[in-house]
Amino acid sequence: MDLKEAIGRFVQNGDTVAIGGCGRNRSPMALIREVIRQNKRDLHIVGREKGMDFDMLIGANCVRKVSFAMVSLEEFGLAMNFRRKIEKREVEVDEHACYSIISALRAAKMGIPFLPIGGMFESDVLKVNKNMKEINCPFTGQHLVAVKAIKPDVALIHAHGADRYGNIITVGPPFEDVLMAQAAERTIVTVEEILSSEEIRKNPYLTTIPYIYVTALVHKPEGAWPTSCDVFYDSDDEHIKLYAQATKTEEGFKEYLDKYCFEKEE
Amino acid sequence: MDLKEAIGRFVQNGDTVAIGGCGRNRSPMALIREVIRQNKRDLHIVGREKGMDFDMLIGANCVRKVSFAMVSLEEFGLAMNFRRKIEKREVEVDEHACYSIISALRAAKMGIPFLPIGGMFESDVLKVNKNMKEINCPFTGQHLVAVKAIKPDVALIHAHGADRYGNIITVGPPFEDVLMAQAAERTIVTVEEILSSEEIRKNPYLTTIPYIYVTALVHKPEGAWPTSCDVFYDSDDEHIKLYAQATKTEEGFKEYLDKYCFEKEE
Amino acid sequence: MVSIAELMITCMAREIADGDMVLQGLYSPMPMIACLLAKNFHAPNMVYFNTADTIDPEPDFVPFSTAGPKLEERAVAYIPLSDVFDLAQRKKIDLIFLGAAQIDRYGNTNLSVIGDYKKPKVRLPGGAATAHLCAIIPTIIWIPNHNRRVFVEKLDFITGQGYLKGGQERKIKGLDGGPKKVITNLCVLNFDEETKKMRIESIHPGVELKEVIENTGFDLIIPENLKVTKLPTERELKFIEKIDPHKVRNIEFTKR
Amino acid sequence: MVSIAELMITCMAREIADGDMVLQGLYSPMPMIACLLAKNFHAPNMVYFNTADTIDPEPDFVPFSTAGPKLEERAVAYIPLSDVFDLAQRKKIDLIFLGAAQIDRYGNTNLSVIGDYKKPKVRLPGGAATAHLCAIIPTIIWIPNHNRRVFVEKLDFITGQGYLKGGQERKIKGLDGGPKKVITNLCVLNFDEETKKMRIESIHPGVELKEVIENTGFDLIIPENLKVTKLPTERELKFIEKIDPHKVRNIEFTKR
Repeated sequence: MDLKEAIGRFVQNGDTVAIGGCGRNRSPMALIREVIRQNKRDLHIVGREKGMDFDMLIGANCVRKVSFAMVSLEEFGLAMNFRRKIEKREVEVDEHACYSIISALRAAKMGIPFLPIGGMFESDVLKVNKNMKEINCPFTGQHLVAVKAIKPDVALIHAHGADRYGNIITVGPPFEDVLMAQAAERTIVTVEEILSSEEIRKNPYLTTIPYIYVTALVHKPEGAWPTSCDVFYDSDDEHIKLYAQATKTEEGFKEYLDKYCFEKEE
Repeated sequence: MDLKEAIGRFVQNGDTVAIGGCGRNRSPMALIREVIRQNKRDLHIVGREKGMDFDMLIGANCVRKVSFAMVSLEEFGLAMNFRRKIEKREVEVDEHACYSIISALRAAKMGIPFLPIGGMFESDVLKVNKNMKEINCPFTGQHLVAVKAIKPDVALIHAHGADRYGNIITVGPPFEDVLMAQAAERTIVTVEEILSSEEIRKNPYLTTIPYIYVTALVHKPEGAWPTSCDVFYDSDDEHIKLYAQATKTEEGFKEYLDKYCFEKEE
Repeated sequence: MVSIAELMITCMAREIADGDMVLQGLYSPMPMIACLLAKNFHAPNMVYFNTADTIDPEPDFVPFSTAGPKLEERAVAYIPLSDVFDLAQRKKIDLIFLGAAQIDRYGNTNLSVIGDYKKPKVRLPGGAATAHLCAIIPTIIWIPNHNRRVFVEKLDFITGQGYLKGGQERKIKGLDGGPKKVITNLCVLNFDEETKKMRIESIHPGVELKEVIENTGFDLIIPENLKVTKLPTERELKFIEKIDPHKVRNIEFTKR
Repeated sequence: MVSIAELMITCMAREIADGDMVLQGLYSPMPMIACLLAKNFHAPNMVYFNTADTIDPEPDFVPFSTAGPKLEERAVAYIPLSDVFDLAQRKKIDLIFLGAAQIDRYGNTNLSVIGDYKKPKVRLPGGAATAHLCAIIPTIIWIPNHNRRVFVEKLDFITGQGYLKGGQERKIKGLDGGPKKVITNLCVLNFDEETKKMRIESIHPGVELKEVIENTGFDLIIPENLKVTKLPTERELKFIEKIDPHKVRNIEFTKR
């Protein structure tokens, strides 16, 4: 399957989309660009600590709602599309802490509507977020926060290798990639390399996301560019800097998109 | 560290003890025998689907309470010590389903006092077990069962390899071994092989239980005997059959213990 | 000559549809072989989970312990059973095979105690996954010893939820899934759509209806045209013999 | 000549005791180097967790992204951050380093918005782990730009819980942990035991007390004998230079 077919068939307008990677590492950027090229709308995007991936989708008007613990370009500054669209109230904010995003995904993975956690108290994040409620343990009375499940319709992930059935091998940090694949109804994975089924069956303990969780597999070397992919390549910081500068204005972002997304063949 | 020191220092009378493996596979039998030799008392033992390990501890009067989803010698018959002691009401029964045992351990691993699950309704197991309560989701109203956390004081596990710092590699099924190590206050692991720290650092993605969860490491080849240990050896079914026959009477079990536990040097 | 194990295994395999996600539990020798049989014949796209925590293993022969190392061979991945149960909770698992020490006319099962729970006459092994999964996903119950001690009018304890008191009660209580079939050494049973009472689907070749009735402690629904259970094919039998040279399939019938 | 980054890194490292379990987050260049410094000097038995999901990596040099692949090198294991947070929830994590866009006298921090939450003047990146962890474990806050826009009388939004309204309020509300120190480009601050108001612990060499006061939007407690922050040793500086040849440590002070 190619990018076009994977996104075309498995991402619908209005979907809740979980996006793998962390910061500028192992984001599924080729998939992100294809979502933008296909002009998907009203997405609810979900991730823990995100950067350019979230910012691009928001800037390209694909996003209705954003669930996040942090969105930033790190040393290259604020994620300007994220900032602008929220300040203009054009995107709905579902602000979380890292652990509450993880808990919302864990609940979805387990098939339960909420998960109790033990922090968050007295933060204004808890006060403003309607998807968190204070409860008490039915056994001990302990004060807890119930975090409502976030069930992704689709997860977008970039990984290292897979056989053609979609048994995925990641050798780097799991981030939320595995969890997202387990929590989502559908999962689209781009990989650097296609391996033989024999290689997979020889070392089943290396499979991190079994095929049962994978809806579509796309062979896409450098599919994480300009973010990093562990042993394959580091992040292209010059490009991210260029992105940060371009997005200082809406016009700059448009030019960036034209050049690096719409006109890019992949 | 040797078996004697590990059990002597880290298992106390009255402890809640989670025991790894499944059925007659990868049970930490050398550790079990050492617990019996050291005459530990009033233990609360916890496991999903258990066999000879639970039956021996119960028969040797080490156990106050048993949390389980199944205890059986499979084709070799009922676990007779388990059966006898419960029928005589000498052991407290905390009957679970597989998933509720897992959920109780997951809650402990996460540091929360309960976990909601979505099954169990209308089973008498739910009616008799005071560690499960029916609740409703604070967001959706969905009917759920809250399972109370079981926090092991100590987990006993047998694994394949480790460096001397206790970074554990398992290449077989995880069973609840990893979860138990994460949930317990202390974890004692026996391993077939000691690896160099260099080997571990070369392939960190192979480490399944990092040293931070491991309190004591014992190099004990064949530490799972007579249960299986994946690539190393299969279960010794002749011996398990012998055990099943011996335990038909209390006297038979005593003779078995003398010969295969108290007189065994390990 | 077809053995009863081979016949029961074939009956179980035929309950697996292509593409199904199926779980085989501990001490489940016949379900284990049934899964491998189905995957190698009519259901190549089924997903086979088991108690050795693997997906789709291809062992050259089956182990005695159904969580044994042989079930790791040539698997495509490990998956902790906890993750499989998570999938079940999301209604993604299509089938699990479960046993029973006692079963009533509505498919409720007991794997916990004979007698009073607090003072049992016999403490049984416990239901393993039963009490959780029987509330949420479809199940097949297999019983190698069809007799009146197993098929009883009233259970001493409900470990596994069948159709409860029958009719629509299971639905009203909000349970999903439920028992689809009961496969025994005498026959295949299913449940009446309305009353949810147990009904004979087919009787094994050579078994008399009388034998089934006499060995069942409650009244079964007997359909007008009583079918005979379809035998395994030669190819299926050959596969079973190949994958199970040590006759693991017989351990519920004969002592090892 | 010691740079401010090197001084701040050394201050952070000194907050790590041997045996501590310490987490470094995303966009945390100085905490990353501080952890490696501590582990190679006075705290060899600390456990170092980071956003690259590894334990105790031994990179030959540090990456710009603090979740970057270099932080995987020679680690002893991967650990998803979710598991580290689980440990935190069990009160097993001893320290995390967190940033702040605004901070008040009680160590409450804002990383969410400047202005009204629903109609913000500036939408900030968000607190990452802050809102969860600040309620349960000890924290160190680092601030590379000590000025009155950061050190404010009143926060626009409380992302991270400090001592709330001071005194015993944090304890009464049942929170654990709490801010231990604030390490800035001017000084090291701690909190008065009774009132929980911010207090100067030491001022960096070459910085005037006046400068600290003028750059803080609320009254600080000034102790009688004001200490000067201890400089890094030659060996520590050499280590920092070796592990950070690309001057990752300066990215919060100078544009790349």
